[in-house]
Amino acid sequence: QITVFAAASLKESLEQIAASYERQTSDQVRLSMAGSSTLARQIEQGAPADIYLSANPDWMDWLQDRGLIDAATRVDLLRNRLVLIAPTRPRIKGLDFGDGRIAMALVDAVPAGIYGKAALETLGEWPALQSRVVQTDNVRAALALVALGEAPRGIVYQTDALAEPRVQVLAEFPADSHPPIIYPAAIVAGRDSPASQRFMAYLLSDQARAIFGAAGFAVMQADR
Amino acid sequence: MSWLGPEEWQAVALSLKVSFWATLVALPLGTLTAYVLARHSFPGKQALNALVHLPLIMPPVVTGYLLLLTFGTRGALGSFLQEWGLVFAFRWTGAALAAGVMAFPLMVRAIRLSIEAVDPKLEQAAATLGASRLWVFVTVTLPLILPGILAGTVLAFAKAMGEFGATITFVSNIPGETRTLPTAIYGFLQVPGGEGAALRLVVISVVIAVGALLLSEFLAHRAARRVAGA
Amino acid sequence: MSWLGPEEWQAVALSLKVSFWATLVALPLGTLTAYVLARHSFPGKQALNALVHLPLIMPPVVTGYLLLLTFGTRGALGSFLQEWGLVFAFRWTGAALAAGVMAFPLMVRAIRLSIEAVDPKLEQAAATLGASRLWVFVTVTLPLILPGILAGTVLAFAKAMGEFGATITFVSNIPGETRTLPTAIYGFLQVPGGEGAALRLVVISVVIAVGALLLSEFLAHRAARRVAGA
Amino acid sequence: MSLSVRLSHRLPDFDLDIRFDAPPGLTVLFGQSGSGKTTVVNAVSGLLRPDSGRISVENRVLVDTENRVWLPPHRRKLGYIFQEGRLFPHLTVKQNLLYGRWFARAGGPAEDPDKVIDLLGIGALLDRRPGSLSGGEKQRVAIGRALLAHPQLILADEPLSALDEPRKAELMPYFERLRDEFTIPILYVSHSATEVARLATTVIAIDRGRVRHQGPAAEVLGDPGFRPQGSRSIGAILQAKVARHHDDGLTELDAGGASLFLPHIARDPGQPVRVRITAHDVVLATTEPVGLSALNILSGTVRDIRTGDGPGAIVSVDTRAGRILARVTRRSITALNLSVGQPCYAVIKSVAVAPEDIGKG
Amino acid sequence: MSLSVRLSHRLPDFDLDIRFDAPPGLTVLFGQSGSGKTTVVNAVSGLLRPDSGRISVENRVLVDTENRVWLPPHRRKLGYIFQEGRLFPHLTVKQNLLYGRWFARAGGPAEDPDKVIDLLGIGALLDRRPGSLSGGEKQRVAIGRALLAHPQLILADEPLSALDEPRKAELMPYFERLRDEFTIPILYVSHSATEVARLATTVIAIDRGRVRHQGPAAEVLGDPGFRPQGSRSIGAILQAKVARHHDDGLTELDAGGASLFLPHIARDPGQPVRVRITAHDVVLATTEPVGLSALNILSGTVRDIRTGDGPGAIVSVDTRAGRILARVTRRSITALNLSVGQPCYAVIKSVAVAPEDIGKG
Ligand SMILES: Nc1ncnc2c1ncn2[C@@H]1O[C@H](COP(=O)(O)OP(=O)(O)OP(=O)(O)O)[C@@H](O)[C@H]1O
Ligand SMILES: Nc1ncnc2c1ncn2[C@@H]1O[C@H](COP(=O)(O)OP(=O)(O)OP(=O)(O)O)[C@@H](O)[C@H]1O
Ligand SMILES: [Mg+2]
Ligand SMILES: [Mg+2]
Repeated sequence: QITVFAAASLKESLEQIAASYERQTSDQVRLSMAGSSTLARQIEQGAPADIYLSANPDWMDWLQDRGLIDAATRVDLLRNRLVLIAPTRPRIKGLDFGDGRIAMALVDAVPAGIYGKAALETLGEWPALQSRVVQTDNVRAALALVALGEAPRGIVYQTDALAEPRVQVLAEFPADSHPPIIYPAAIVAGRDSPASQRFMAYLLSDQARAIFGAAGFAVMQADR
Repeated sequence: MSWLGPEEWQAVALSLKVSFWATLVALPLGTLTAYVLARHSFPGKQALNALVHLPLIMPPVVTGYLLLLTFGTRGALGSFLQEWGLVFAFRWTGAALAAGVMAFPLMVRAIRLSIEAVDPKLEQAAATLGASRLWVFVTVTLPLILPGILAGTVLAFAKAMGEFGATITFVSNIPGETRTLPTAIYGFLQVPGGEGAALRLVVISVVIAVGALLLSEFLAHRAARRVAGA
Repeated sequence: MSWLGPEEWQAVALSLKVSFWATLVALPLGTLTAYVLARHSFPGKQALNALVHLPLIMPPVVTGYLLLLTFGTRGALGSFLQEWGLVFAFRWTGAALAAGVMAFPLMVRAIRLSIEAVDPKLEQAAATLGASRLWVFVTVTLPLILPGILAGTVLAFAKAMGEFGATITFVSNIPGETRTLPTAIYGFLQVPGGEGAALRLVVISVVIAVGALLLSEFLAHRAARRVAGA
Repeated sequence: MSLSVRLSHRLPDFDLDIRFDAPPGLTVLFGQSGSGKTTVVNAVSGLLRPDSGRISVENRVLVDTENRVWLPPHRRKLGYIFQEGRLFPHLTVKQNLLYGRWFARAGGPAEDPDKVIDLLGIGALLDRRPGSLSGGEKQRVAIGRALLAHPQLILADEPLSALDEPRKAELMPYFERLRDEFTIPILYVSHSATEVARLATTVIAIDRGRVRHQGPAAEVLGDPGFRPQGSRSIGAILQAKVARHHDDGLTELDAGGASLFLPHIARDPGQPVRVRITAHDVVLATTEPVGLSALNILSGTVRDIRTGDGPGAIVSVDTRAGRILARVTRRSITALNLSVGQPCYAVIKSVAVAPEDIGKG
Repeated sequence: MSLSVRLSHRLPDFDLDIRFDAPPGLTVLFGQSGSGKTTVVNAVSGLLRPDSGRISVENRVLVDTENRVWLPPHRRKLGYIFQEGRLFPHLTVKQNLLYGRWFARAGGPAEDPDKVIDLLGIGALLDRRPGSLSGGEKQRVAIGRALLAHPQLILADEPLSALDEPRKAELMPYFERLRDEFTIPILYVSHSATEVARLATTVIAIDRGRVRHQGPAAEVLGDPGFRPQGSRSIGAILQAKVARHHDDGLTELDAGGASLFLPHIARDPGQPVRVRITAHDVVLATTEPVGLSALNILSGTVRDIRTGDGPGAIVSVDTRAGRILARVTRRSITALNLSVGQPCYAVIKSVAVAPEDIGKG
């Protein structure tokens, strides 16, 4: 049995992957989904996690600095893209910020918000838009604000936007306008076992990639 | 204090404002609800009772989401109230509403327990002396439930100071408008190395709430001593 | 019900177990604390009082984090208790601890209010009839504060059913072990299209907690009628 | 009729069915513990909503279940002295006393608070709270609170039971004054024969929820068949006028032409008084007694002799002053050979008439 | 001494300083409202911790501030009848009554609950809760609760004040029995002269926190200078023995050789009784009266004549039966030309001695 601590946004894909993995092997997979920061701190406090899957590199770095992950096993598993969204009506196209609120995750704390702020700064829009930004504790809440029409614009991951029929994607932010959005994975220090390695390998397998891809993630090449 | 930046001070001030108003507005409503639940029986009483407890039962995010659906600009009540100039969405008023809703069950319970402990014979005595129902409440019931009111108020205030999930879901986190202490604390906890700043804010919010607590204890103690007759 | 998968049922069962134990263990402790706060005065009383209220004041995440630091496997108390076979970290017991801690102030307040409303003259009368302090408590105080105990219990249970922030921060979200209803709801809300499933779970948790609430109302009503003398 | 009560109400194990009409004045409810007195008073006050009935006070209908009339307690203009005090614990004694004034209504006697406070001897307690008062102090504050509420109907449920005799003796004239000067109807519950005899205009004796005797005080108390409270309560009530005050402290009364000497009565000559002569205080003599310390010797005729199971008998003697009851032993009746129609003398000591037993006419 | 109390305690506006020693038996605390009676009882019960003092009951030291002795209330083996009931609202009447038994201690009379319940007339209430009881019913349950607790010391704070006369008359013999048969020390607060005279072994009269009179009941009540409760309470207590029961329902007593005829007393011939003859019930005569309905005529000598401000005087007459007090008017003294040393006759009606005033010797 292996325990995977993974960012909550990966829940659906990971559950499918775990299910198919369990069908193929005799291993049991437990998924504990929460915020990346929460999970990282729990690992620091000795959580029974075998594999950590973070929504941003920072918390992975934080653990690595403390020697709490097996650095050799760290891989950048997934990428995501940042998009500007609006409610489905009226139909608009392009990087049009309109007027009114812009929903984002916390711009100083939550990865999607941090990336979004960086993108806006790169585009030179941040000073003008800053006062219109409303921040939520996670990107799903920002999505909900747009879906409900409370905020006319939002900046979320493409994976979130794709699955929400009540929003349309206006534009994708240029990949170079913000640091790369990377979901790293690693085996937790001292948890290196054949089973953990098997599952890590499975995460990089074609089957897993297909599932991640269907959810909208861009799959990284296993080049590290 | 130099160890707090202006943004943090803003959050402190806002949290105080939000908690103050949440408590203040909840107080008469909570007292009324508690009175009705304690002393009346009517069809739908248990439904009202359950409704009051809902924010306690549901995860705060859900409460926040429901508030958004109801009191948002597109929400049924929200759009109606907007015409009267009462806007909650993305305003500090919304933060106060969320805090008030979350604190409501605690307040109602405390006050209700106190009302149930008041001897109806005293209220009857007041009635025989010419006091109408309202006057009986004001001159007899209310002073006698002061401990419960104080307890309910301080519970509500403390809860309002700590409320996070429903608030951020409902009104987001806009610096200076809806960025209360708990959302600021949450933000700091999301980034590596933010613990120190978070801790400072936690200390501040604890100091404020404990101050309110001690004040309420002092007042309750005085009231109790007077009734015991010194 | 076919519209809930086995994982959801697991969450329901776990939430019930966690809330039940949290409430059960908190009850004697909460009653004792409430009694001490209501009837004694000693140095450090207000510190104890503040401590009890802390989980209400601080954002749940902070409470959860502090629990993690204290009761985690590396924590001061956690490693000590581990030697006695009591493990909280990442176990359902930890979820119960988190829920209990969060519910504690509500329970203590309710019971304390009730104790303060008990006429000490009745306790004195019991003492003159030969009842020691403990017996006075068991035979007079306790039955008279039944409404407060019930209110405190149902508040604590409802809070435990709804507790999320501290729980997920302390014991994570491990299926079958620490994935309670609220954390499961959280999980569903984090993925696209999960709202339906989340709503179903919300409904279940509301139904359970409201059921407990109605039961407590019924019991309190009966107790009150008996005292009023029928 | 000033106070008219028709009342039926069922409680578990207790069934109340009361009907009486009382003329203006003070109506005493008399009866043993658990007979339903407080229940009746509560119905009059509006704290109990009777299953059915009609209660009216001086033509104000308080409740009439048939015609769906229901005046809530706070509009009944009451001064209710509860059997158990019910003071407001959060208010000072003074605030308790003045509580009813806050809701002051037109009508009812506007009593001077200072006078009432003085009479009740609670001047030193005004700033205290009820929690620290003694039992009797609480009772006195409760009396004051009701009296100061400008009541148009006073309900008094054993108001004096917790008080000592001198205090009782001081308060009884006050109730007389309310009855006579202010003509406020008063419904008064009491176990004390003295209070009944002295204060009652009308006596309603109830027993297990039913009226057993009712009528003017003199009639009910003078009825030898009436002895619910033990034989001590039997006695005659004589109507008299103050004739003169003597230098040696005695007051001479004129009772139907006969003179009665009693310890000083603080009332002006010419004023009416009523005197209760309890039956066990009267000695009968067949020959005019001489050399006796008793000052009042009334001649009369034996009207009636009633014997019961006990060794005692009640002899009614018609005198000029009115009918007097004497409780003597059957042995004395035999020894004196008393029979109906026989002339005899009723001997009454001046001091045997208790000061509590003398009231305003 | 059975009960020894030294007590000083300050309350705001009230200052208590009491010392008395009472022999075994029933000690009555007598005094007006607010004089400190309940405070004394509370100190004896342990509910009040006096500033300083020492209280002992039959050599058990309950509190001694000097030697830091403090027995908590639940170890004092009490039966405390509170002035205000204090029944447990959540328990049924039966559970209230048996509460003290749960903590049953060795010693103390193991009264049969059924008997006490019967005596108090609360058999029908056993399954009820106190909330719905009438005032007098509550009081009776409170009495039962204290009596059934196997007490070794009974504290009774105005236990009978809410009860009607017949009920009082039923309960007084019960307290006598506790006093005499079980020899439990009893501290009893009362406003009623009848209760005092009948029950008291010792009377402690207190006034504003100080003991004013103290001593055996016969002495304190027979002292013409003692009249805190109005003149009615003055009277003599005679010790007598039952001589014989007569067919006509009278009981003949032998009081120091003199015969006294009283209504039937339910005690066997040879048993001692004590009889209180209230001063206002005695008529004096200078020549032996004839043709009077009064059966008891005792010859004696005037021992003392006391006059006060009022029209009355107290004449002490030494008879074979003991000293008798008579309350007569000054006018009668003049008319009869009474003086100390003069022979005279005291006339006492059989029925004038109230049944409440006859108690066990
Ligand atoms: N806590 C207190 N603070 C101030 N005064 C008090 C307190 N308790 C009692 N007193 C006063 O002490 C006096 C004696 O009270 P206590 O209850 O002993 O009177 P009592 O003799 O029993 O009178 P009653 O016959 O009316 O019951 C009263 O004047 C009362 O007001
Ligand atoms: N709620 C109730 N349920 C059942 N019985 C009741 C209730 N209230 C009163 N009773 C009964 O009704 C009877 C009359 O009560 P009430 O209080 O009128 O008596 P009372 O004449 O005032 O007696 P007391 O002189 O003892 O005060 C009592 O036997 C009492 O037990
Ligand atoms: Mg009554
Ligand atoms: Mg007292």
